[in-house]
Amino acid sequence: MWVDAAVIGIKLVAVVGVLLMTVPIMVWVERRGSALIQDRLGPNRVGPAGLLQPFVDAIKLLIKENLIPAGVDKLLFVLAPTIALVVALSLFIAVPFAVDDGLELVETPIDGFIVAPDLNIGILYIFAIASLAVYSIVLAGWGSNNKYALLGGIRASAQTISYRLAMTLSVVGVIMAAGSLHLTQVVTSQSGVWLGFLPRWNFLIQPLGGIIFIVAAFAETNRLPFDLAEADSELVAGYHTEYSSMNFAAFFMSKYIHMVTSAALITVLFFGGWQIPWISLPGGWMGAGLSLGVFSAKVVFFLWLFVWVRWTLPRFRFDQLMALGWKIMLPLAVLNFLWVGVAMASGILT
Amino acid sequence: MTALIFLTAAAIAIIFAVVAVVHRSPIMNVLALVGMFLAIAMVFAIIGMDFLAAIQVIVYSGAILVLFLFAIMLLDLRRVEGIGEGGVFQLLLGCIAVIGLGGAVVFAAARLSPETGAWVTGAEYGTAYPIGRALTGSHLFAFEFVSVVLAAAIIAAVYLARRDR
Amino acid sequence: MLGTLWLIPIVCLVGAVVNLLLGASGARKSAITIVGVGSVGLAAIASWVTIWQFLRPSTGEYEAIVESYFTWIRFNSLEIGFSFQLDPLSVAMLAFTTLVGFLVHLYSVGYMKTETDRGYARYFAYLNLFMFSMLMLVLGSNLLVLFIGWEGVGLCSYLLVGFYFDKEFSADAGNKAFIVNRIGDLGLLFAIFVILNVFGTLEFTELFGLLNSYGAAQQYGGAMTVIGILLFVAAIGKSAQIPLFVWHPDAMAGPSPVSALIHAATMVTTGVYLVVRCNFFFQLSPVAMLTVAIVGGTTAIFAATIALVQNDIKKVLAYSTISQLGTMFLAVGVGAYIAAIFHVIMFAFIQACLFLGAGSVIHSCSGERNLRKMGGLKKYLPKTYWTFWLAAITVAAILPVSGFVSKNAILTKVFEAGVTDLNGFGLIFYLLWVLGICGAALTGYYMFRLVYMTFEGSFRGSEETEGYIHEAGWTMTFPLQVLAFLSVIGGLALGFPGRLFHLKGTSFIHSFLGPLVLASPGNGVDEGHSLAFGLEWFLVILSVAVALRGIQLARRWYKKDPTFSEPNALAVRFPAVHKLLFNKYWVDEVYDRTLIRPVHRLAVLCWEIIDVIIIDTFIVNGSAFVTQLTGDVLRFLQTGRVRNYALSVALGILAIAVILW
Amino acid sequence: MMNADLLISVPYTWVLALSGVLLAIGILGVLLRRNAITIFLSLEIMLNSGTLAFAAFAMHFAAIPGMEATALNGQMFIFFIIAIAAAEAAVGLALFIALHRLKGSIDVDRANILRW
Repeated sequence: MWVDAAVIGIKLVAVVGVLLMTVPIMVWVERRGSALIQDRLGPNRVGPAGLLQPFVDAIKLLIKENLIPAGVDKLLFVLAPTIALVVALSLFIAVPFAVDDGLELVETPIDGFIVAPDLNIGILYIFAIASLAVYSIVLAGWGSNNKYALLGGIRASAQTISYRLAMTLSVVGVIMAAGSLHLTQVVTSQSGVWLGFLPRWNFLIQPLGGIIFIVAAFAETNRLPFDLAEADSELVAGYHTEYSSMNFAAFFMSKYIHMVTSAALITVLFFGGWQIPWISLPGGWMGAGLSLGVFSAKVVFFLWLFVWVRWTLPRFRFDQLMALGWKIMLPLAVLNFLWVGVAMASGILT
Repeated sequence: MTALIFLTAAAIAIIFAVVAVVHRSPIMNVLALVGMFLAIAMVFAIIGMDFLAAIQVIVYSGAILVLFLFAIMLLDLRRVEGIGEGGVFQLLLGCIAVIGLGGAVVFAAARLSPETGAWVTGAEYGTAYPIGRALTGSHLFAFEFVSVVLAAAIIAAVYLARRDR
Repeated sequence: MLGTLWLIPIVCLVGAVVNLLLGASGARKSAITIVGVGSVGLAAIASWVTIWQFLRPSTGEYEAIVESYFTWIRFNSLEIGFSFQLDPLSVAMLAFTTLVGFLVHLYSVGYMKTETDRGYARYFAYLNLFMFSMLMLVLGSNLLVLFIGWEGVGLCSYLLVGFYFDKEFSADAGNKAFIVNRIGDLGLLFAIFVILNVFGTLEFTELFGLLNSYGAAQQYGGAMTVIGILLFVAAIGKSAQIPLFVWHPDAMAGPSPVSALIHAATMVTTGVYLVVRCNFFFQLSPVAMLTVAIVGGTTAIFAATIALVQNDIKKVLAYSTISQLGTMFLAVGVGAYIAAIFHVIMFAFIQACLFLGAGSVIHSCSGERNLRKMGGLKKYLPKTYWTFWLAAITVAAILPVSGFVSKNAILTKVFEAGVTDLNGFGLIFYLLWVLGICGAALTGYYMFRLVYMTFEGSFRGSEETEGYIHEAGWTMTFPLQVLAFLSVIGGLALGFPGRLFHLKGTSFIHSFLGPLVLASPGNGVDEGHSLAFGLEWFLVILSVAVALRGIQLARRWYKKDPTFSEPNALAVRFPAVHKLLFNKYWVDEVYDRTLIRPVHRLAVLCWEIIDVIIIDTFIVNGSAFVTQLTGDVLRFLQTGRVRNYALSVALGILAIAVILW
Repeated sequence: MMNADLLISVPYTWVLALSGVLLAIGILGVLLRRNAITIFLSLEIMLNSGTLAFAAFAMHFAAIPGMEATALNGQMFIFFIIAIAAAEAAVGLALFIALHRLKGSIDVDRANILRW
């Protein structure tokens, strides 16, 4: 009994460590990327090519005074960042990042590279936890007793709620194709070949669903085209204007972890997780390592996509945002799982 | 082991419920309720109904309470009067009713034979599969009807809250 | 005109309706007279023709004719038809009713001349209506049709007694007559119910057949007595016998022809007719027969004693009628049905003549009724005088006249019953015979007291009224003469006691009505000659002597001595007796105190306690108060606050849980 | 939470007891609080206690071999309760907003026009 707990513990520590590690790297990538896109150098003073810059920022945030302004609802003010961080971190346990069949460590079977192996409602768990993210934004906005914060909070919550709808509907297509909610099944269902030569990746089966999911993922994480929450030009810093040092850091980190999770989800749901098209992976530890490598590569690519899109596309106006969400993406998502239904019924999709 | 987890989840749920009812600031009530719903979701998970747990979290804490939060923010309710300020008469009789009804259920529970069900149901029991089949099979009509009800509710909400031009 | 019996009553009804309409439209008196008198005349002619046809096949055997017109009531097994019957009894009644009726109508033309047109029409309409119901009663072939007539007659007596309704006394008298009659009618109604229940039919012929069989007495023994008593109660009410006679003297308040026709000749005798018609009931129950005899005998002597001291001319005649009726019931009581009917017929003519005579006297003295204010009218009203005198003789039953024949027949029968110890009550019949003889004496005395006080001596009224006195017109005197003539020779023609003079065969009336009477198993046909020949002659002489003694006494006191010194002296010597008789034994006052006042008090009591207190305050206002109270109390539950309602819901659920658990 | 031979060592009566306690707390909130939002919240708690009771009995019947269908029906009920609660919340909150606009506050005792 205790061995299981130990195994899950190790995995958990590993996952959290990796996630926390990626945050400074992402910051660095973001800064360098944006500099690259904007044809400027980016941070290169601290450490070779500015690699140490994020760590220095982290230290800066730690050292700064954790200012809690008066007139602020203290409990809400403090609660908001914690919720954000908790939610972001707890999202990843359902994501399978490597092959998980038949591996043993110290002759006890570790069920593959997934923190919660038998969480057979995988995706639903992710949606459940993700839906709590809204609270952090809304409470931050309301708690900081500041007009801009409140506006940012309201905008952000409206945005997440409407785009989650589209996201959920698009995922329905994937679940129909995979036949189960468990993400591992989703990944395994994407192995093999479809229509003779194409790998059975969901992105290829239901491209529309894939695109909608990616766009919704951007909206979910308030990344640029949809970052009306802390639209610098209008709302100073949106819902976390009043925050300083550690609280701000919490928000900042949760956003990036959320980004990583979204990237992971995109790869798992639509791009075959650790599947390499046309090549079947060898078994045992070798296969596991290889699948982990493939999975990481895909995640990195999508992370870069986030950064890339952020520094290229302009921000939406709020009504355009809403219109896109409700009037375009929602119907398309429904169309998508209609297409999947028809395909399955007619046998194209077995 | 699971019993221990259950008891903690139950305790958390009860504490949050009490806070949700007693606290003077509506926002805190809502947050306490979110906590309670999460604890209840844990209870569901422990019992094995993980699909329902997920649904509970998504619908209740994810949607309904956000609605509540919006309503409270819209009405700008900072602090409202506490519990039991509606007159002693109401307080006394209220307590009687509470103890009576709550007690009734608990008493009923105590009387039932608490055999611990060591049952084997395989994949059938709590997961999404049987519920999905039931929803689209025997309970299809109810499922569709609920969608009609939700549509009606939306229209009603819009109409009621609309500022009458 | 056999087969159209219904024509006789209908003519009178039409007459009544037409008169009412004429009265309403203000027609003149002459038109009303033609309709009124004409209709009754027609009915009389029609009935006499029918009688003549009925009597024509003189084989001695007259079979009853029943004409049924339609089925009146059909109720699963019970079926009562509306039908008339013509048999010797109804022929007898029909004959004298239509005759006396026509004569009274003729008489009242003159008598009511002073009335207004409307009153005149109304009078004749009611009189015609009376004739109609009387004929219905007589001709009815079953008790229900008889009952219609019975009620109709009571109604008309009420209407006519109360004719002068503007005078308070006559209205009360009418009321009294009607109510007392109704009490009697109740008896008849119950009798009908019992008969229906026991026999299932009301037809006289069928009843006669059922009861004629030998075993009838044992089979229906008990019921006979009950029915007999009930029928007799009806007879008491209608013929004014002991307990229910009080209305008859007061009924004199009506116009004299009315008293003559209704309260002397026809209506009051219907009681006797009913008893005779249902003789089969009485024959089979000795107890009923006895009660009839006792009541009849006592009423006769009782009324006779009161008549001795009355000063109102019509009151004297009223009491004489009651006492004569008493003797008739005495006759029926001893089983002498045919003698009773014979007396009814004779009596009808006599009393009608007396009353009409009294009417003409009152008419001429312009309404004066008190004997003490009259006197010496002999020279003014010669015709009235000698018709009155003749009728008085026949009432007193002096030898050659018919009154004697019928009365003596009854008295001999009573004596005979005593001798043959009829159903074991011989002693009582001897006693009743003695009362009958005393009654005969008293009758002689008060009749001739009346005659001498009005016609002999000098006029004691005021000068001014003396000037007015004049003989009435022919319409009034002619009926008087006819009635006087009939009352004198009628008796001889119908029932001459051939037996007294060794003539074989019975009198015409006995043979005519004989078959109708149920031969009572006990004492054989009532024509039996159980009495010795000499004994019969002795009885005859005794009663005539007694009557003559009464007349002689009256002559000595009233004719010879105009100041009536001796009777007044007698009254002074026995003041208590005089006062007792003069106030009619205070019967009215007794009734008033024992019956009327307690009922009145009870009514007032009921009103005050039950109505005012219980119903008004408790139930009506009480319930209003209670609802208002609960309203007030419950009102406070509606606090308007949602939480209170939620609380009550929760408590409700808790209560249910507790109850279920 | 292996979905295979799931050994539930938690007796369903405990779950029922928990639902009873929650019911009590819910009623307490409904009866004793004055502002509409909190009443509505405690109403949600009561609803949830209802779902818990259903879950308890579903669990109990699942243990009885022949009664799987009833257990499933129990869970269906939970699903529909949650759905209807959502609809109810929407309409209720719209109502309270209208009430607030009308009465200036959502103190339930203010709306007492039906008072005698």
